[in-house]
Amino acid sequence: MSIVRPGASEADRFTVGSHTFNSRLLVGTGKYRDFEQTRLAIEASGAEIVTVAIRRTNIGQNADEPNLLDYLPPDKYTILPNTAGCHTAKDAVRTCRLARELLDGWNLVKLEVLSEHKTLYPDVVETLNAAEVLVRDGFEVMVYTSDDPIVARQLEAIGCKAVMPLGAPIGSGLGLQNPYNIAMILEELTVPVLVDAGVGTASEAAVAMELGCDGVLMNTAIALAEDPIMMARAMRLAVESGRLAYLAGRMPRRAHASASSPMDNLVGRRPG
Amino acid sequence: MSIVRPGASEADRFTVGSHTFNSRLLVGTGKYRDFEQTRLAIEASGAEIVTVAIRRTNIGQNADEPNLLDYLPPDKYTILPNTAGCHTAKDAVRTCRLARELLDGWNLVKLEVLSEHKTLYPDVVETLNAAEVLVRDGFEVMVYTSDDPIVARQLEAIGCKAVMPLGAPIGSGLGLQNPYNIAMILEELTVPVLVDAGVGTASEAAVAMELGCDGVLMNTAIALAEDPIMMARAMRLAVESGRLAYLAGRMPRRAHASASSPMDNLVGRRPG
Amino acid sequence: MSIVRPGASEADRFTVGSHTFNSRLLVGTGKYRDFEQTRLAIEASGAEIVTVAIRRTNIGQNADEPNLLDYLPPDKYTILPNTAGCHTAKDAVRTCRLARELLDGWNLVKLEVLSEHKTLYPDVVETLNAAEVLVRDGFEVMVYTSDDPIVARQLEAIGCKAVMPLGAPIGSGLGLQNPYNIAMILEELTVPVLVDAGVGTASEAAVAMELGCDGVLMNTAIALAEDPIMMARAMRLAVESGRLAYLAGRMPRRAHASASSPMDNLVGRRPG
Amino acid sequence: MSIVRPGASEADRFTVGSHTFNSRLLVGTGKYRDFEQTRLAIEASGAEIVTVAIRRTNIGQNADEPNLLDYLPPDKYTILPNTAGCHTAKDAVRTCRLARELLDGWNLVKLEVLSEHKTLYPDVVETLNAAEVLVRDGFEVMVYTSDDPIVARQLEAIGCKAVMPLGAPIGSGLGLQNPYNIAMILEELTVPVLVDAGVGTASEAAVAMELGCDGVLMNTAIALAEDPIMMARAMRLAVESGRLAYLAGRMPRRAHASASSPMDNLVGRRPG
Amino acid sequence: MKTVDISVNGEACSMPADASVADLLAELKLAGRRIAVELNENIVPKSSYAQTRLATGDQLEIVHAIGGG
Amino acid sequence: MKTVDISVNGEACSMPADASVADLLAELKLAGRRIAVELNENIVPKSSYAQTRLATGDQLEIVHAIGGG
Amino acid sequence: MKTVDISVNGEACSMPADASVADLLAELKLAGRRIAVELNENIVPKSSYAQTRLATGDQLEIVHAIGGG
Amino acid sequence: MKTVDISVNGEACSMPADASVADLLAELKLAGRRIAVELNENIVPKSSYAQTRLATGDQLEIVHAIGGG
Repeated sequence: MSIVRPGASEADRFTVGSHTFNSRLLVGTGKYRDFEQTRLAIEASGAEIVTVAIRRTNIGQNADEPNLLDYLPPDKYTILPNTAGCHTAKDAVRTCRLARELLDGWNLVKLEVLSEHKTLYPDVVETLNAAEVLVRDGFEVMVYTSDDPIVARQLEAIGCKAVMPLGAPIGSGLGLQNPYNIAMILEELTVPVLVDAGVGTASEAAVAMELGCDGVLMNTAIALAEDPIMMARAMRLAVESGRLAYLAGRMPRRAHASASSPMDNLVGRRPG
Repeated sequence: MSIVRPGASEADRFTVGSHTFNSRLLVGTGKYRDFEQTRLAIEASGAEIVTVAIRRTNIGQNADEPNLLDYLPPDKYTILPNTAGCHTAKDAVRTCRLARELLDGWNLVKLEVLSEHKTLYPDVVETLNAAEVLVRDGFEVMVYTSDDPIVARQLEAIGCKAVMPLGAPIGSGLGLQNPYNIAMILEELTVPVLVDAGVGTASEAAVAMELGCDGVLMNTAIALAEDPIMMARAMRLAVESGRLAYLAGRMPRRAHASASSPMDNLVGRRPG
Repeated sequence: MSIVRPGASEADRFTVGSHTFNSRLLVGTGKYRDFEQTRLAIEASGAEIVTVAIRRTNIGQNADEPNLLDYLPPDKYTILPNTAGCHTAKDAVRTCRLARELLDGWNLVKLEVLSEHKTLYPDVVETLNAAEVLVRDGFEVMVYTSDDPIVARQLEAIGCKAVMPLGAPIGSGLGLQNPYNIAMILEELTVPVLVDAGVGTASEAAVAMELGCDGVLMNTAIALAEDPIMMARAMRLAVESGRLAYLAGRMPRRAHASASSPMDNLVGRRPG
Repeated sequence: MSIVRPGASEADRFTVGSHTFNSRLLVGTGKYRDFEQTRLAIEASGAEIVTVAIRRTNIGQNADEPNLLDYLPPDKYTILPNTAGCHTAKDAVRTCRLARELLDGWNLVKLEVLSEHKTLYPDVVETLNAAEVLVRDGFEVMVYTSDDPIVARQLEAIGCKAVMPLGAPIGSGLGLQNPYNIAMILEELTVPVLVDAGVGTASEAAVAMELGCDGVLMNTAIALAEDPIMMARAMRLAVESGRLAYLAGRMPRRAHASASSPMDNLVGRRPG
Repeated sequence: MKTVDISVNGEACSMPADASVADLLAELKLAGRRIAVELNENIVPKSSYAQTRLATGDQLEIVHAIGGG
Repeated sequence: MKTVDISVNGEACSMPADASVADLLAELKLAGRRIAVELNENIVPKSSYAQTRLATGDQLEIVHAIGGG
Repeated sequence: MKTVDISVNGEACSMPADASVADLLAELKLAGRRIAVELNENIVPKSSYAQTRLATGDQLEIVHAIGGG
Repeated sequence: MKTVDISVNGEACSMPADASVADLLAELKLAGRRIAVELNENIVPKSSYAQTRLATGDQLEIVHAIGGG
C-alpha cells in the first residue's frame, strides 16, 4: 500500500467498479425526522452515494404520500439499495433484483446479510454465498462484513467491488473497535475498503480515513445527532480532513519531546 | 458547561481577552524548511494567530537576511510571541516585555516556562509565578501548562486569558494522553481552554475540539508532515469538524446495535 | 450471564465437555529453548492442559531422541493436540484422528484451521466445516476462532465444547484488540469461552479473565519472555487474580473522585 | 532504569527510607462495612503497610468503642498515617506531628494536600511546601502527587522517600489515565514510585507494576468491591503477577503473527 | 363475474379474471410510481406490466425505496 | 470552685482550675487510649500529660486513628 | 527377494514383500514409541500393526507430538 | 578617541564615547528593522533610541522574532 499523492490541481477521486465519485462520505437515509431533514442533512454532508432500503409498499396507502426518491432524485444522487433486513443469501439476492428493477437497471448494491443477533453483525457464511450469486448475476457489490481480514479477502476474490468492514455495531456509535483488523484488511485488498457502521462522531470518521480507508458509510451518527444538519457538515469535513492527513503523511511519533522553538540565541545567556 | 449553538447565519467566534477570532486553529512557525513554506502552510491552515519565538539577532549578520515577520505581516496575522527557552519566571517576564516592545505594544503573549527535562513539560510553580507578574504588568496571558486541573484553575484565578494544557509532550505527536484531565479542566474554567502540544494528526485535533476545547495550538504536526501544506489543510478541516461535532451534539453511545433501516415491511414475510 | 460466586471453601472449577480442571491457564509447548525449559515453565504456570502439535516423525532420526511427552507425561497433564498447520477442514479432521490414535483414544482436541495469511487468522468457513465433522465423529472440540460473535454462536450450535476467540494475532503479544467482541461472545454462549492467542503480558491475561472468560490459552508470551519460568508464574497469578476480580465484582466506576478518608472531624476546624 | 532480576531464592524486597517490606501492595482502611471486614480484607491482601486517617476523637463517646488499631495492631502492620482532609501545608504538617506522637515516634507518613475540588487532585504547590517542612522535621515522607514528572522530580529533590502519583481520581476506579506520565516519572526517579489512587480492578494494578512501579496503594477498589475479601486476594495476586511480569521481561510486541507450532513436517505434504 | 385470488405483499386480494399487473397497479393507485414488482419470486419488468396476466394463487411483491442505512 | 474554660476539639468545656491534661483525659475517659494531644497547636508528649496544666483559653485537639485511604 | 515400494511421510521407501506395519516400525526403530500411523488416509490402530500388510503404492504417515501452541 | 566598552547579545563590543543606542543599531545595520532592545534588563523604547547614551559596562540585548511553536 503505497500512497500516491494527487497533485495540487488534481482531484482525489474515488472509484467503485465502473463508477467514480468525489465524495468519500456515503450516508444512509434512515432514522431522520422527515424527508426534508433527510434532504438537508444529505446536502450538508456532500455525499454523492446514499443508501436506501427496499420494502413493501403499503397497500391502500395514500397514493399521494411523498416518496424518498422525490427528495433524493436518482439523477442527482447515486442511490445504493441495501439488503437490510435479509438474514439469508436467498433473501438478499431477491432484494437486489427488486432494487435493480426499481432503479431501472442500476446494478450497484450494498449487500448486507445480518445475523439475527443483537449485534446486527453480518452472517459471514451467508454473506459469502450471496456475494457469489450476485457477482455472477452482474451486480457490482459493495459488501458489509465483519472486520475479519480473511473473510474480506474472500469477498474480494469472489469479485466484490468494495469491501465494507464494520467499525462497531450498527447504530452503536462506539467508534472503531479494532483498528488493527481494519489496517490488516487495507494492507492486502486492492478494491476500495470503507468503514461501514460504528462511527459516532467526527474524529472517528477521520480516524478511519487516516488508516487509509477509501471512504466511510454512516447513518445514525448524523441522523441521531442533536443537530443532524450541523453534524452532516462536521462529518463531511472530518472525512476530508482524515483523507488529507492520510495523503499528507503524518509526522513520526516520538517517545520524547522535541522543541518547536530553537534553543539557541536565548536572551541573557552567555554564548556557550 | 452548556453548549450554546450559534444560529445558522451566526459566526462561531472565539474570544481571548479583548481579541476575537474566527479560526480556532493556532499554529507555530518553527521547524519549517524555509519562510516560504511557513507562509504557505499557515495560509492553508486558515490560522489567524501564529506563535513566534523571541531570540537575539545575530550581530554582524547579513542585514538583508529575510525576516519571519516579512512573511507573516502583523497586520494580517495576530503574532503571539512565546517564551520558549525560558526556564524561570524572571526570564519569561523579560522575554514578554521585549516582545511587547518588538510588536509595538501588543500585549497578548504565550507564557511557557519549561523545566529542563526531556519531557519539555512546564514547571508549574515557575509558570504560576510568571503569570502573576505578567498579569499585573498588563499582559493578556495565554498560558501553556500541564493538564493538572488544579493548576489550570489557579492560572485562571490569577487572571490568565486562556489556559492551554498540553495533550502530550511538545513535538511528540502522541495525541491526547489524558482526555479525562482535559475534560476536568473544561468542566470548570470559564476562560478559553486550548490544547497546546501533542497533536500528531488530524483526528487528534478533532478529538480535542469534541471534548469542548476552544481551540488547538500546534506546530510540529504540520511542519514535520511529509507534505506540510496539505497537512495544514487537513488540520484546518479537522478543527472545524471537531468544533461542529461538539456543537451539533453527538448521538448517544449504545452498548448494542440499532438498525438503521426499518425492520418491518420486509419482502417475502407473512405479516406478523 | 450472572455470576455465581463459589463459597470460601469451594473450589472454582472449570469444566470442558466431560473434563474438569482447577487451572484456567492453558499453555502451549512451542518456542521453548528445550524440553527441560518447557517442563519447568509449564510446571511454574500451574497449567493442567497443555497443547501439542502433531507432526511427521523424522524417518531415520536417532531413535533415542527425547520426546516431548516424556517431559509432559499424559498421566500428569491433559494433552490437547492442535491442528496447527492445517488450512483445510479435511487436513484438520485427519490430524485430529491421528492425534486420537496417538493419545490412546483421548478425544479432546483443539481445532484450528488457519488461513494462509500473515495474520494467521482462522478461516472461519473451513473451521465451521471441520467442527461439524469432528463433533459427529465424537470429538470434544475446543475451537480457535476469530472474535466474530456470530461465528462463535454457530460453533457452539454445532456442538463445540469450548469456543476460543483470538485476542490478537498468534505470537503478536499485542493484547486483546477487541474486548467488545469478547464481551458479546460471553453474553450469549453457555460453553466455556477462552481467549486463545494475543496475550503478551500478565495484565492482559487478567483483563481477559475480568471480562468473564473461563480461561486463557497462551504460548509465546511465556516461551519468549526473557525469563520464561518467571513469566509462567506471573501468568498463573494473573489468571487467578483476574478470575477472582471477576468473581469478587469490581467497584463501580465513577466519573469523579470520592474520598477514601472521612471528611468530618478534621483537626482545627470549627464544628460546622 | 535497568532491571535487576532477583535470583530464584532471593526475595524481591521493597525499601522505603529506612524500612523494608515484602509486599508491594499498600492498602487503605476507609469505606469498609466494619472493623472486622477491614481486618479480614487486609489480611487477605497480604499488605504490610496500611494507611489510616487522623481525626478528632468524639468527645463523650462510648469509652469502650472499638478502635481501628485494635484490629490492625502496629506491631503487626506498618501504620502509615495520611493527611487526608488537609488543604494547606500548615494543616498537613500539624497532622503529621500529631500522628507521630500518636504512633510513639513513628516517622513514616503519607503526605497528601488535596485541593478543594471535585477531582480530589493534590494542590502541588502546597504539597511541595509541606514536603519541605516535613523533611526538615525528620519525617520520612511518602507523598501523593499528580502525575506531573516535573513535580515528582522536585519532590524527590526535596527528600521525599517515595513519590506516589495518582493513576486516576481517588475513589474513581477509572484505571491509569496516563501511563505515559507514570513511565516518565519512573525513567528518572530513584526513590520508589507507587501508583496511589485510581485502580479499579486487578488488571489495572498489574499494569502499574508492569510499567515498573515499586508498588500500588489502593483503598476503594477493595473496600467497595462486592466481595472485598475476595477482591483483596485478587489484588495481592495482581500486584505479584505484575511485578513478576516486569522482572521476567515481556515478549516483544510484533505487528504481525508468528506461529507457535512449527510449520514443517506437516501431515500429507510432499516434502518441499 | 369471475375473479382471481392472489396475494399482494402477504395480504389476500382479488382481481377480475383477466387482470394484468398493470391493472393491479392502477387499482392500487401505484401506476407510475417508483416501484418494482415480483411475481412468484420472479421480477416483472416494467415493460411487461400490461401483458402479464394474474392467476389465482399468484404471490406478488410490490416494493419501493425507503430510508435506510 | 474556680474553673478554667477551654476548648476541646472545637467544643467549649470547663475543668477545675489546676487540672492537667491527664485530668482532662481521665474526665473524658480517654486515659490509656491510643490518642495524641495538641495544646495551642503544640504537641503534648504523653510523658507530659500529668505536669501540663490547663489555662483558660487553651485550645486542645485530641485525635486518634480512623479508617482512611 | 520381492519388495513393496511405499511412501512414508512423503519419502519413497521399500520393504520386503510381506512386511507389516509392525515390521516397518521396527525397521524405523519406532516400535514402542508414542506415534500414530495412517495408511492411505485411514488410521491404523496400534492393535492392528502386526496384521496390517503393506502393498506397493501405500502411503503411510507416521506422526508424533511436538511442541506447539 | 575615547570609547565605551559594552556587551551586545553577550559579545564584547566597543563604540565611540558618546554613542547612543541609535548609533549602535546603525553600526550593526539594524536600524529600521523589527527588533527590540534591552539595556541592563530594562526595555529601551524605540522612541528613546536616539537619546539613550551608552556607557562602559552596559549590557544590551537586541532581539527579533523567529520561527517558534
